[in-house]
Amino acid sequence: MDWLISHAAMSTAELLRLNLFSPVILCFFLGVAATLVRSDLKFPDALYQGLSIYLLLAIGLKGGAALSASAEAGLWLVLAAGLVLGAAIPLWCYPVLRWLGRFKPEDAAAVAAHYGSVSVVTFLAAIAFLRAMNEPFEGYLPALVAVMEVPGIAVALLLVPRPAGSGRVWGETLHTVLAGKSVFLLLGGLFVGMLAGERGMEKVDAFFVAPFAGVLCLFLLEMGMVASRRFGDLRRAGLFLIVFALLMPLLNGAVGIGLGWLCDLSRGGAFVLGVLAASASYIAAPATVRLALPAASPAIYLTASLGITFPFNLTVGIPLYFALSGWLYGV
Amino acid sequence: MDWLISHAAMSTAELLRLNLFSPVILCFFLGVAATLVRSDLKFPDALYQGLSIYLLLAIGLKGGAALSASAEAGLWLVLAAGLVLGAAIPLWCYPVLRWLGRFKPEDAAAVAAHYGSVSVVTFLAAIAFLRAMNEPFEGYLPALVAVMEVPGIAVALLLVPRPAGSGRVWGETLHTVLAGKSVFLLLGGLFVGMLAGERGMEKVDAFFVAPFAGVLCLFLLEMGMVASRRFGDLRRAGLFLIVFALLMPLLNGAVGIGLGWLCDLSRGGAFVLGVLAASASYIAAPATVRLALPAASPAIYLTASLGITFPFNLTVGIPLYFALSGWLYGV
Amino acid sequence: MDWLISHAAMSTAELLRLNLFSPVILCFFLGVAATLVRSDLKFPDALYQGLSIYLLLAIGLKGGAALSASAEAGLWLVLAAGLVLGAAIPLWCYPVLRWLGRFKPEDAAAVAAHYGSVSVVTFLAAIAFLRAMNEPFEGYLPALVAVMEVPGIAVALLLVPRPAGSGRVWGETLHTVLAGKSVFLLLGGLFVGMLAGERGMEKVDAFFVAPFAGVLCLFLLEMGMVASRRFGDLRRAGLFLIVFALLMPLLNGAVGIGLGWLCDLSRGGAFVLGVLAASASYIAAPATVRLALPAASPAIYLTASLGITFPFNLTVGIPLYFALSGWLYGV
Amino acid sequence: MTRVTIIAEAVVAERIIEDLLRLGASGYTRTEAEGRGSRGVRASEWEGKNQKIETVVRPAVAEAVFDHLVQDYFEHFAVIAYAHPVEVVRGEKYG
Amino acid sequence: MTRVTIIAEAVVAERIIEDLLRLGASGYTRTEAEGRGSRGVRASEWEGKNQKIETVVRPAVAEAVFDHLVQDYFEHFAVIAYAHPVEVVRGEKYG
Amino acid sequence: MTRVTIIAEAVVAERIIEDLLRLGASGYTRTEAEGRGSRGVRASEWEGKNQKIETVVRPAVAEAVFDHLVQDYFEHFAVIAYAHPVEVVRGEKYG
Ligand SMILES: Nc1ncnc2c1ncn2[C@@H]1O[C@H](COP(=O)(O)O)[C@@H](O)[C@H]1O
Ligand SMILES: Nc1ncnc2c1ncn2[C@@H]1O[C@H](COP(=O)(O)O)[C@@H](O)[C@H]1O
Ligand SMILES: Nc1ncnc2c1ncn2[C@@H]1O[C@H](COP(=O)(O)O)[C@@H](O)[C@H]1O
Ligand code: NA
Ligand code: NA
Ligand code: NA
Repeated sequence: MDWLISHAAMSTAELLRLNLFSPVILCFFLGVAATLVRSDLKFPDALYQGLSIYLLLAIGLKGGAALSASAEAGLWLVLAAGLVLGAAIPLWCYPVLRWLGRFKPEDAAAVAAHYGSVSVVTFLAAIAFLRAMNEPFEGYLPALVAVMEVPGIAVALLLVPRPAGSGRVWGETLHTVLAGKSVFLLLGGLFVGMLAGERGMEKVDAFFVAPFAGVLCLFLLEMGMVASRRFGDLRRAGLFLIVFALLMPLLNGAVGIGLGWLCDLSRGGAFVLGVLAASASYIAAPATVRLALPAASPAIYLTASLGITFPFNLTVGIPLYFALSGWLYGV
Repeated sequence: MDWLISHAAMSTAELLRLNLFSPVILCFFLGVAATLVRSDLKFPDALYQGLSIYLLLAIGLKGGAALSASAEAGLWLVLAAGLVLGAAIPLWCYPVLRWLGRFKPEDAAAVAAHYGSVSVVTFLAAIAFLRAMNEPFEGYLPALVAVMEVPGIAVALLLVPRPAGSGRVWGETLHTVLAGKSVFLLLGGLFVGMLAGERGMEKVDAFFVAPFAGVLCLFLLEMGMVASRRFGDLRRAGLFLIVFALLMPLLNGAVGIGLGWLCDLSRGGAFVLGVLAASASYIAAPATVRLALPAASPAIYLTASLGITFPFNLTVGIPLYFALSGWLYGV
Repeated sequence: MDWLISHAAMSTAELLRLNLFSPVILCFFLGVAATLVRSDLKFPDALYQGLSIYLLLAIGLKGGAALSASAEAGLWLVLAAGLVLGAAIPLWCYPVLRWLGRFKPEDAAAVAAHYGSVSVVTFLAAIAFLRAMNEPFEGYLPALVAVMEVPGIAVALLLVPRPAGSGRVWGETLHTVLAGKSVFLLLGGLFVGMLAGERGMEKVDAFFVAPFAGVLCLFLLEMGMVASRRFGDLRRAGLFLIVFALLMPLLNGAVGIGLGWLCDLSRGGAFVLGVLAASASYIAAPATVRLALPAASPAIYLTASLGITFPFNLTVGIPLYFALSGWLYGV
Repeated sequence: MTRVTIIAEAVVAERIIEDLLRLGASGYTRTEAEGRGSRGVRASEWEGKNQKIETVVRPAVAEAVFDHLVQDYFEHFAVIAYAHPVEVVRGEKYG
Repeated sequence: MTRVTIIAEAVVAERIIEDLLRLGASGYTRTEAEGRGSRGVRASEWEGKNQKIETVVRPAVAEAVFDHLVQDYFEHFAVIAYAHPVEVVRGEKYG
Repeated sequence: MTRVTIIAEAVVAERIIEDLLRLGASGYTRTEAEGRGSRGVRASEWEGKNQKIETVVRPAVAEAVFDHLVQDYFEHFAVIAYAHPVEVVRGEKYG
C-alpha cells in the first residue's frame, strides 16, 4: 500500500483514517484521555511556551527558506484575499448567532471574533498533514496566518456598540497586529529564512525541521488536555452553539478553498486557506475579547472555539477539507 | 575491539567499565560532582518536568511501534508475573527491616513500599544499556513498569495498622494506578505507538528516537544532583540501612531475572525484569507514603532508595544483572 | 560559489556579509526587533536556563570528545596565556576609564571587570562561525573560557579600596571559579567527553551535536531581546563609554590573536582567544560586581558590555577578528 | 502606610498596575498565583495564572484604589482586594 | 475579615485547601514558595516547593482553620499558619 | 508575633536571609516576584526576579531586622520592607 504516491485516489474515509491514526492526532486524543482519567499529568507553563515558540519560529523559517528558493508570484493577491476573508467571516457569523441563536449582542460578537480569527495549531496540523501526504504548498503560507489573525477580531468588535474605555482596547488590538508573539514569530521566521536562504538554513535543519512533527505531537498532547477541560461546559452550551461550531467551519472552509482556487493557489495552498478560514482562534481572540467585551461570557466563546471547533477541525475537518480541495482541483 | 558483536563473551568487569564510561552514567557522576563542589547549577522545575514527559512518552511510543510490528505472545503472563513480584517484594523486605533492622513498623513499611515499587529512571538506563549492547528485548516492557509501580506500595501499606484518614489515602492510591503521570505516559505512549504503527512513527523518530540517549544524559545530570543531596544523610542512616539498600537489590534482581527466565522472556527481557525488581521507587512511593504513613521518617526511606540503591543500580547493578542474565541464559 | 573551500580568499566584507546573514545572527536581530516593536514575545526563565545548560554542556562534550581523539600538546601553555591575558586586561581598561573617561573609581573598576572576563555566548557564536567556515580549532578551547572567566574580575576588584564586608565577596568570588555553572558545565562536559571518547559520544550526537546550531539560534533570539532592552540607556551613557565599548574589544581582540599566534595555536584557536579577549562578561561579572562594588552603577557597566560590546562582537567583531587572524597567519 | 493586596485574573493585571501608579502608588510587587473564588469566570486557563499585586501606599491612596476597583473591575472580572496597615522602613519614600 | 496565611509542604497542600473550603472559606489563593523552618522534614525536594495558601475569611472560620491545622497537620507535616485582620472590598462576598 | 516582609533584588536575597537567621528568625518563606519602585536600580534582568522574603518573628527581632536593612542595604540596593503584627498558630516555635 504505497499511500505516499497513490493518495490522489484516496477516498475521504481513507484520508480520515490516515489522519486519525497519525501520531500527531493520537497524541491529541491521549491528552483528552489524560483529562478524562484525571491524570496528574501537567505541562509546566514554560514547556508550553517553549514548544509554541519553537513551532512558530520553525514554521516561519521553513517557509522563508522555501520562499528564497523560488520567487512566488501571486503572493500579494493571496494575502489580500486572506485578509478580506478573515474580515468578512464575522459578517455572516454575527447575524446567525444573534438572530438564529438568540445570543445577546456581546456574546454573538465575541463568538464571531473567534471564527474570524485563526487557530495557529490547526494550521500547524494542516501543514504536518500535507507533509505526510507529500503534497506541495506555497512557501509563504505562514504569512497568511499572520495576516488573518487580527482582521476578524477587529470587525467583530465593531459590530457591537462600543463600551466605555474601548479606545484603549482599539490601540491594544492594533498593536497586536504588529507585535503579538504568534504573528511576530511567524513573520520574523519568514524574514530570517528568506535572508539566510536554503543554504544557510541547512545548518539549522537538524533542529528546526527534522524534529518538527515530533514536537507537534508533544504540543498536541497538551492541547488535548486544554481542549478537553472545556468538555464539561458542553452540556450547558446548548444545542445551537454545538451545531454552529460544527457547521460554520464547514462553510468557512469551503469558502476558503474556493477563494484559494480563484487566486490560483496550488491545491495544498487552497486547502490551507480553507483550514485557516474554518479554524477558530483561541489565543489572540479570547484575550482581546475579554478586555473589549467583558460582558461576554468566556464559557460560550471558549467552549465553541476550543471545545468543539478545534477538535473537530483537527480530527475530521482536515481530511474533509483536503478531500474537498481534491474534488475542486479534479485530482 | 568490536564490542558490539563480541559482548556475549564480555566479563563482568568489562561490562562494568563499559557502563561506567557511558555518557549517561558519566553525566550522573557530573551531577554528583555539582553537589559536591556546591555549584550553583540548578535545573528549573519546568525543565525537569519537560524532560521526564519526553522520556516517558518516547519510551512508550517506541515500545508501541515495536509491538505493532510483531504480536508478542506471553505478554499477559509476563505482566502478571511482574505484578505478583512487585506485590511480593515487601513481604520479605518488611520482616527483614522490622526484626533484623529493628525499625519501627511505619519506617519498615515505608522502606518496603519503596522497594516493592520501581524506579522509572533505572528502567530507562537499563534500556539505554541494552541498546548500546545491541541486545534485543520485548517491545512491551514499558507496560511492565506501569504494572509494577503500584502493587508493592499497596501491599506494604497493608502491613501496618491503618492510621486515621487512611480511607482517603486508599482511594488516592487506587487512582494513582490508572492516572499517575508516569504510568499514564508509558501506557499512553504504548497505545499511540501501536495504533500509529512503525510506518507512522517514522515521521516522529527524529524527535522521539534519535535524541533519546542524549536527553537521558541531561536528565541523569539532574538526578545526580538530586541523589547526591541525600548523601549527607548517609552518616545518620546507620550501617544496617546501607547494607540493606545494597544487598536487597541483588536479591530482588536475581529473583526477577529468574522469573523472567521461567516466563520465557528473552535474555534482555529477563534482565529488565530483574532491574525493575531490584530498583526502588523515589517518585510514586515517597508521595504516597508521606500521606499514608506520616509518622515514617522521609530521611530513612529517601536515603535508602534515592541515596544508595538508585546510584548503586545505575552504576554497578545494571552490568551485574546483565552478567547474571547472561550466565543464566548460557551466553 | 563554493565558500566552504574558498573562504581563505574571502575579503573582510564577504566574511561580514556571511556572518550577518547566518541564521544565528539573524535570530539575534529578530530578538532586537521584538523589543523595538514591543512584542509580547517572552522567553520563560526556565527556557532560558534550559537552553544555556544545553549549550554549555554540549560544547564541553564535543570538546572533550575531540580531545580524547588527539592528545594536544601546548594545552597548558595556552591555558596559562588565557589566564594571564584575562588578568591583564583590566590593567589597561581601568586607567583609560578612570583618567581618560573620568569615571569614578568604582565605575571604572566595574567596567574593567566586565572586559577582563569573557562572554560565553560570544564564544559559542565564534565556534558556530568556525564550523560554518569549516575551519579547524583545538578541542580544549572550552577550557579556555573556564580559565578566563574569573581572573579579570578579581584583578579589577583589587584596583579599588576594598569596601566593608568585602572579605565575604572574596570567598564568593573564589568559589565562583570552581563552581559557577558556566565553568562547571564547560569543564564537566570536557571531562565526560574525554572519558566517554568519540565512540561513546556517537550515541548522543543526535542530541548534543546535530541540533546545536539551531538551539543557538533560539538562544540568540532571547539574547537579542535582552541586549536591546539596554539600548534605551545608550543616550545617557555618554559618548566616551560608547567609543570605549567599540574600540577596547578591537584592541583586546588583536592582543588575543597575537598571543594565540605566539602560543602556536591554530588559526581558528588564535581567533577564538581573540574573541574571548575582546568579549565582555554580562553574567558572572555583573553579579559579582553588584555585590562587591554596590556603589558602581549597573546602568554604566551593563550598557557597555551588554548593550554595545556584545552586539558589536556578534555582528562585526567576529568576522573582523577572523580576517585579522587570517592576515596574521598569512592565509 | 497601608498595604493593599489585589488578586486579579491575568488579563487585567497590567491595566490595574497602570491604574495603581496613576492613583499615586510609588511602586508595586507582583507574584503569580493560582486560586479559586466564588465567581470562577476566567478567559482562558493558559492566558496565565492569577496575578497577586501588592502595593504599599498612603491610606488615602488605598481608599482611591478600592473605589476604582469596585467601579471598573468588580462587575466583570475576577478580582478581589483587601488592605491592612503596615509599618514600613523609611516610610518617606512611598510619598 | 481575617486573612489566614498557611505555608505547607506540597504533599498536603491540596488536602488543606479542601479542608479550608469545607470549613467555610469562599476561596483561596496559592503561590509557590521556598523556605526553611525549624523542623525541616520534607518528603522529597522534587515533589515540589512549599505552597503558600492565603484565604480571606470571617474570624470564626479563621479560628476553625487554626484548630483544624493544629489537630491534623502540625505533628507530622511541615506547616505553619498565621492570621491578621484585613479590610476587604465588598466584604459581603466572603460569606 | 510580627510578620516582616522584605522585597529585595535577587543578588542580595541569599545574604539577607543569612542575616535574618543570624538576627534570630527561626525560619523564612521566599517567593519570586516582579515589581517596580522608585529607584529602579537592578544589576541585570536575567540575574533573576525580585525575591519576596517573609518571616514571622518576635517584635524585637523585627526591630533588629529593620535596623540592619537600613544600615547595610538601603543605600545601594533595591530593597523595601514592612511589618505588621500577626497571630500565629502555636507561637512558641518561633522562639
Ligand atoms: N476568600 C478568598 N480568599 C483568598 N483569595 C480569594 C478568595 N476569594 C477569591 N480569591 C482569589 O480571587 C480570585 C477571583 O475570585 P472570584 O472573582 O471570586 O472568582 C480567585 O481565583 C482567588 O485567587
Ligand atoms: N510602594 C511599593 N509597594 C510595593 N512594592 C514596592 C513598592 N516600592 C517598591 N516596591 C518593590 O521593591 C522593589 C525595589 O524598589 P525600589 O528600590 O524603590 O526600586 C521594586 O522592584 C518592587 O518590587
Ligand atoms: N518563622 C518563619 N517565618 C516564615 N516562614 C516560616 C517560618 N518558619 C517556618 N516557615 C515556613 O514553613 C515551612 C515549614 O516550617 P517547619 O515546619 O518549621 O520546617 C518552612 O519551609 C518555611 O517555608
Ligand atoms: Na477562521
Ligand atoms: Na522494586
Ligand atoms: Na574579555
